[in-house]
Amino acid sequence: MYEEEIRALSVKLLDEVEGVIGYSWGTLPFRARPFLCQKKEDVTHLVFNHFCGSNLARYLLSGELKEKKIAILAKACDARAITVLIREGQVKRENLVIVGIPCYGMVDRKKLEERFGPLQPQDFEWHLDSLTFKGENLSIGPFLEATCQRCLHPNPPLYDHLIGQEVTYIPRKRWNNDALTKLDMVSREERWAFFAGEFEKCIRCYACRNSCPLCYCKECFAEMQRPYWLSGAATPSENLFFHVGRSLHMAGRCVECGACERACPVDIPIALLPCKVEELIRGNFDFEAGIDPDKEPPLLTYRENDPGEFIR
Amino acid sequence: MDSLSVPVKNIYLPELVQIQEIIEETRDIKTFRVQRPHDFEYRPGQFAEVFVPGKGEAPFSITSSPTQEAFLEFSIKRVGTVTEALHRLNPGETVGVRGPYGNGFPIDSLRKQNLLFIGGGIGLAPLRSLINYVLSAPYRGNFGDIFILYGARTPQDLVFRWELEEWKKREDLSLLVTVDRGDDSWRGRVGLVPEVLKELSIDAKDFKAIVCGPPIMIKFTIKTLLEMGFQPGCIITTLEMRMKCGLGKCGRCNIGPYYVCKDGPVFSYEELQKMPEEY
Amino acid sequence: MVNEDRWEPKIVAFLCHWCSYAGADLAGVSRIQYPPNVRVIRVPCSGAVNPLYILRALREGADGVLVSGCHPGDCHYLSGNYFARRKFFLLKELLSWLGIEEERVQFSWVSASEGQRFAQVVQDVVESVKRIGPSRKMVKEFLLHV
Amino acid sequence: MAKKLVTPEVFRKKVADQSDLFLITERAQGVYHEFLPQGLRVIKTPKELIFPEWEGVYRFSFQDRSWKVWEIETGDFSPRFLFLLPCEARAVIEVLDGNFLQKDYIDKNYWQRRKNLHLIVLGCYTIPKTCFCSLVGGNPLWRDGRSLFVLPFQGELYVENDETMLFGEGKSVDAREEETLATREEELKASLPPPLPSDFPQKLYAHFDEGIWKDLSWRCINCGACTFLCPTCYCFDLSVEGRLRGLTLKTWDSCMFPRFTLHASSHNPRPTGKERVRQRVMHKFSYLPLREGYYGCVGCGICREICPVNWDIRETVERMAKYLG
Repeated sequence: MYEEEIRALSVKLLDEVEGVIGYSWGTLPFRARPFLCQKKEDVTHLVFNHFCGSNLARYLLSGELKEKKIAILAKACDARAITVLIREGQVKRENLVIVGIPCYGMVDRKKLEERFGPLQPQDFEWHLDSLTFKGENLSIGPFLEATCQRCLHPNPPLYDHLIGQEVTYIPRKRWNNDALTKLDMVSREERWAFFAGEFEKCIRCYACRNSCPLCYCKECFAEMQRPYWLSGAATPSENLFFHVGRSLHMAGRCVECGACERACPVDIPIALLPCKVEELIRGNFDFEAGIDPDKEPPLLTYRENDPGEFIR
Repeated sequence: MDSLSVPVKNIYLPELVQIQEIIEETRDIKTFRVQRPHDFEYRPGQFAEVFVPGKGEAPFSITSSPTQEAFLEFSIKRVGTVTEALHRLNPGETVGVRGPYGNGFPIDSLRKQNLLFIGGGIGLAPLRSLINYVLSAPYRGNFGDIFILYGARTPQDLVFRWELEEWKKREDLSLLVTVDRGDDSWRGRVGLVPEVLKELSIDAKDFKAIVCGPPIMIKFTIKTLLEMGFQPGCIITTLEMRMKCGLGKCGRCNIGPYYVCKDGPVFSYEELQKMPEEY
Repeated sequence: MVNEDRWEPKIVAFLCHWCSYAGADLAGVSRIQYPPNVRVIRVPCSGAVNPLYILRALREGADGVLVSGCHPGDCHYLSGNYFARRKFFLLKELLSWLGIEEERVQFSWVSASEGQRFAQVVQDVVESVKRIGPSRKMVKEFLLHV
Repeated sequence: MAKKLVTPEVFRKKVADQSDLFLITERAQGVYHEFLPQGLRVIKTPKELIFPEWEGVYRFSFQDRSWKVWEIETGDFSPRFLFLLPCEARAVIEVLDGNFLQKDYIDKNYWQRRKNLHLIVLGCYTIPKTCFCSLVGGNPLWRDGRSLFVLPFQGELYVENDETMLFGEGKSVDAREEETLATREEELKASLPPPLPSDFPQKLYAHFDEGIWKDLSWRCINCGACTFLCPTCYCFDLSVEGRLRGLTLKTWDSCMFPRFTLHASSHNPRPTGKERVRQRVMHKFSYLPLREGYYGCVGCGICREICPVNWDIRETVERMAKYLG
C-alpha cells in the first residue's frame, strides 16, 4: 500500500535528512519491521501494510538519531506519540519531517490464524480496509488488533507530508468492538480472575515498556535500586505493581497505539490497563494525548469540580 | 545425570561471621576485619562475596594475607547500596561470607622475581594481600627486591596508613607514596602515579609489575610500564566487573570468553591484549 | 504468615503535614480514642504522595492505605490536593477495575482542627478493611511464604 | 529392548493413563498434537521447570538477637516426564546442564529438579519454518545416546531407550526397518542447510570491533523477551528481598538490560544497545563455543517468532557468516 508514494517521497527527502525511519518486510511472513533507510538505493525496501504495528516514534529517542534531522513515517498513533514527545521536550520539531499515513488498522496474525488456519502469504491480497482470501473479499474489521478496533483517531494529527487519503470513518464506531466494554460488563471477581491469570503469565521481559514510544525514562522505576520498588522476580503481585505503576505513569500520555500489547511475547492484552486509564481521563478530564499540543496534560492541571466523591 | 554425586551444599549460601574490628581508613573507606569462615583457604588476589542480611551481597577482594590465620579483611569504599549498608555496621554485628573465588595472583611465577607493586587509591587493597604474603617470614626469602609505589588523590585518601608506616620502617623493601594534590602538612611526593613511575630507576628486565587501581590509572600506568621496557607478560593487573554469583554461572562478568569471577580477576597484560576492550 | 484468628489489619496512613497530621495530633492530645491499626507516615502534602508509595505499601503487606490531606481549597501549597485528587481518582478507579477491593485504598480530607473527624475516619477505614479481611492480591509472595 | 515400535493408540493411552506425570513444551505440542492426549500441562520452555523465573536460594532471619541463614530445599519435585523437541533437549543437556552442573560448583536447586526430570525427545518430522537447528550443529532427530526418543514411523511410533517401559512392550524393530530409518535420517539431515563453518566462533570473536554491530543492533529495542524465552539463556541475578526476615532470590536476568553490567560506581562496560546485542550474539556464537565447545543457541527459533521488532538472530548470524567469508 502506498509503496510508490512512500519511496518517491523518501528519495526526495533523503536529500535533506539523515535517514527515513519506515518499515520493511520482516524475515518471516506476515511481519513488517522498523527500517532505517539512509541510502537512496535502499528505498525499495520501504513498505507499508497491515503489519506495520511497531510505533516508530520509539526510534527517535535512540541516541544516534536524537540530534539529527530525520524523516519518519507516521501512522496516527506514531504522530500522536511524536506530538507528546515534542511537548515533553524529548525531540525537536525542527529536526523532524513527519510523513503522515492515514491508517485503517493493523491486522492481528493470531486472528487470521484462528480463521484461516496455517497462513500462506500467497493466499492473501490486501486492500485498505478489506482483504481477499483465495478470491473471497472480506472486511478487515474482525481481523484488526484489539487496540485498532477501538481506535478513535485513524488520521495523523500532525504531519509535513500526507500519503494517501484521510480515513473517513471512526473505527471504534464502525467495528463497535471495544475490549474495555466487555470487561466493564463482568463482575469485579470475574475481572480479578481474568487479570490474576494474565499477571501470572507475565515474565517481566519489559517488551511492553521498551516498545512503548513514550516509556523513555533513563531509569525505569521497575529497575531502580534506590528506592527499590520491585524485585526482579516475576511474581503475580510484582507484575501487577509494575503494570499498574506503568499505566499510571503513562496517564494522560498514552496514545493507545497498542505497541505494548503487540510486543508481549506471552500474549497478555496489556494495553487494557493504560487504555482504561485513558478512557477515564477522556471521560472525566476531557483530554486525549497527542491530539492538541497546546492543551495542558490532565495531571498537570485540575478543575475545582473534578470527581471527588470517592474522598471521605 | 547419574554420574553426578549429590551436591552437599548450596553454593550460594554464605557463612555468617562476626565483624571483629572496623578501621576507618578515609572519609569513605573502611576496613572490616571479620572472623575467618570454616575451611576458607585462599590465595592473595582472590575475592569473596560479602552478604549483608536484609540489604544485599557484593564481591570484595580480600585484603588480608592468608598468612594471617584468624581473620579476613575487606577494605570497602562507600559507593552503592551494599557498601553503604556495610558502612553502617558496627563491630560485633554479623555479615555473611562465601568464597574464596577467582584465580588470585600467580604466586608461582612470581617466585625468585623482583616485584614492583603499583597501587592507586583503594586499589592497594588486593595488592596488600600479596604484599603482606611475600613480606611474611616464611615466604620473604622466596622473592627478590620489593618496590611499592602507592598513590592517592590527596593525603586524606591514603589507605592503610598505619601499615604504610610499618612498611616504611622495613629495610627489605622500598616504599614511595605519592598524592595527586598535596596539602600544607604533606611532606611527601606529589604527582600522578604514571609520572612518578617514569622517574624511578627500575630496570624492567629484572622486575614483575603488579598494578591495581582505578581503570584510568591502570591504563596510563601500563602504558608507562611498556615504555619502560616491561614485557606484557610481566605486567599483572586485576579487573573489576559487576558480579553476582562469583562462580562463573550467572553470566554477566565476562570480557570476551573469559569470566572475571572465575578466570580473573587477575590477568597479565599479555592476556588483556587478547581480550576485547569491554570493561 | 497471617494468623487469621488474631488478625488485625495494618493500615498505612500518609498524612499531610499541614492538616491531617495535625488533626491526628489533635485527636491524640484531646484523648480521642481510635483504633491503633494505623502506621502514620507524614508527607509534606497529599500532592506529594506518588501512587507508587501506595502500591509499595500494599506490596509490603499493608491491608489498607489511607491518604489524607487538606480540604479542597485549603492546601498549604494552594493546589497540591487538587492535583492529588486527579491522581488518586485514576489509581482508585484502575485498582478497583482490576478487581482489587475498593476498601484497600481510601482517601479523606481532614483539617488540623478536625481531631474528632480524624478518629472517625480511622475508625471507618479500619472497620471497612476488617470486613474484607487480610490483603492477598497485592502482597508480595515471598512475604506470605517466609 | 533399546528400540521398538508402538502403535499411536497404545502410546496415547499410556500417556493419558498417567497424564499428571507428563508435561509438554508448547513447541513440541505443535508438532505432536495428533499423537498425544488432550489436557497435558503445557510449558513455554523447558528451562522454566528446572531453572524457574524466580526461586529462593536461601532464607535469612533475625531471631533471638542474631542472624540465621538456611538453604531452601527445592524439596518435593517429584519425577516427571517432559516431552520436548530435539533442539530443546539439546538446550537442557548441553547448555543448561553445562552451566549449572559444572563439576566444580553444582547448583543444588537446579540439581534437585533436574535429577527428577526425564526428557522424552520427540523427533521433529514436520520442521517449523522458523527454526534452524542444522546451522548450529543440531538436527531434527538429535538425541544423546541415552535419551528416550520417539519418532513417527510407518504409521507407528518408533521408540528408543524406553528402559522403564513407559510406552509398553511394543514390537521389536527388524533389520530392514532399522535400515529404512537410518536412510531417512541421513536424507533428512542432508536436506537441511549446512552447519556454520567450524572457525565461525573464532572469526566472529576477531570481528568484535566491527562497525557492522551498530547496523545490526539499530532495530533491537533491548527488551528481554528473546532471552527470557530462549531455552538456553541461563543468566540470572541474585537479589535480597526482605529486611529482618527474607530471602535471597535467584531470578532470570538478561544481557539486554542496562543494569545487567552496571557497576556500583555507575560505570557501565556495555552502555548502549550495540554492546548488549553484540554480547548476546557473541555469547551464544563465540564465547560459549570457544570456552565450552558448544553453541549457546540450539536454533529453535523461538526468539525470531516472539521478537516485537523481528530482530532475527538467524538473519544476523547468516549475515555475519557471509560478511566474515
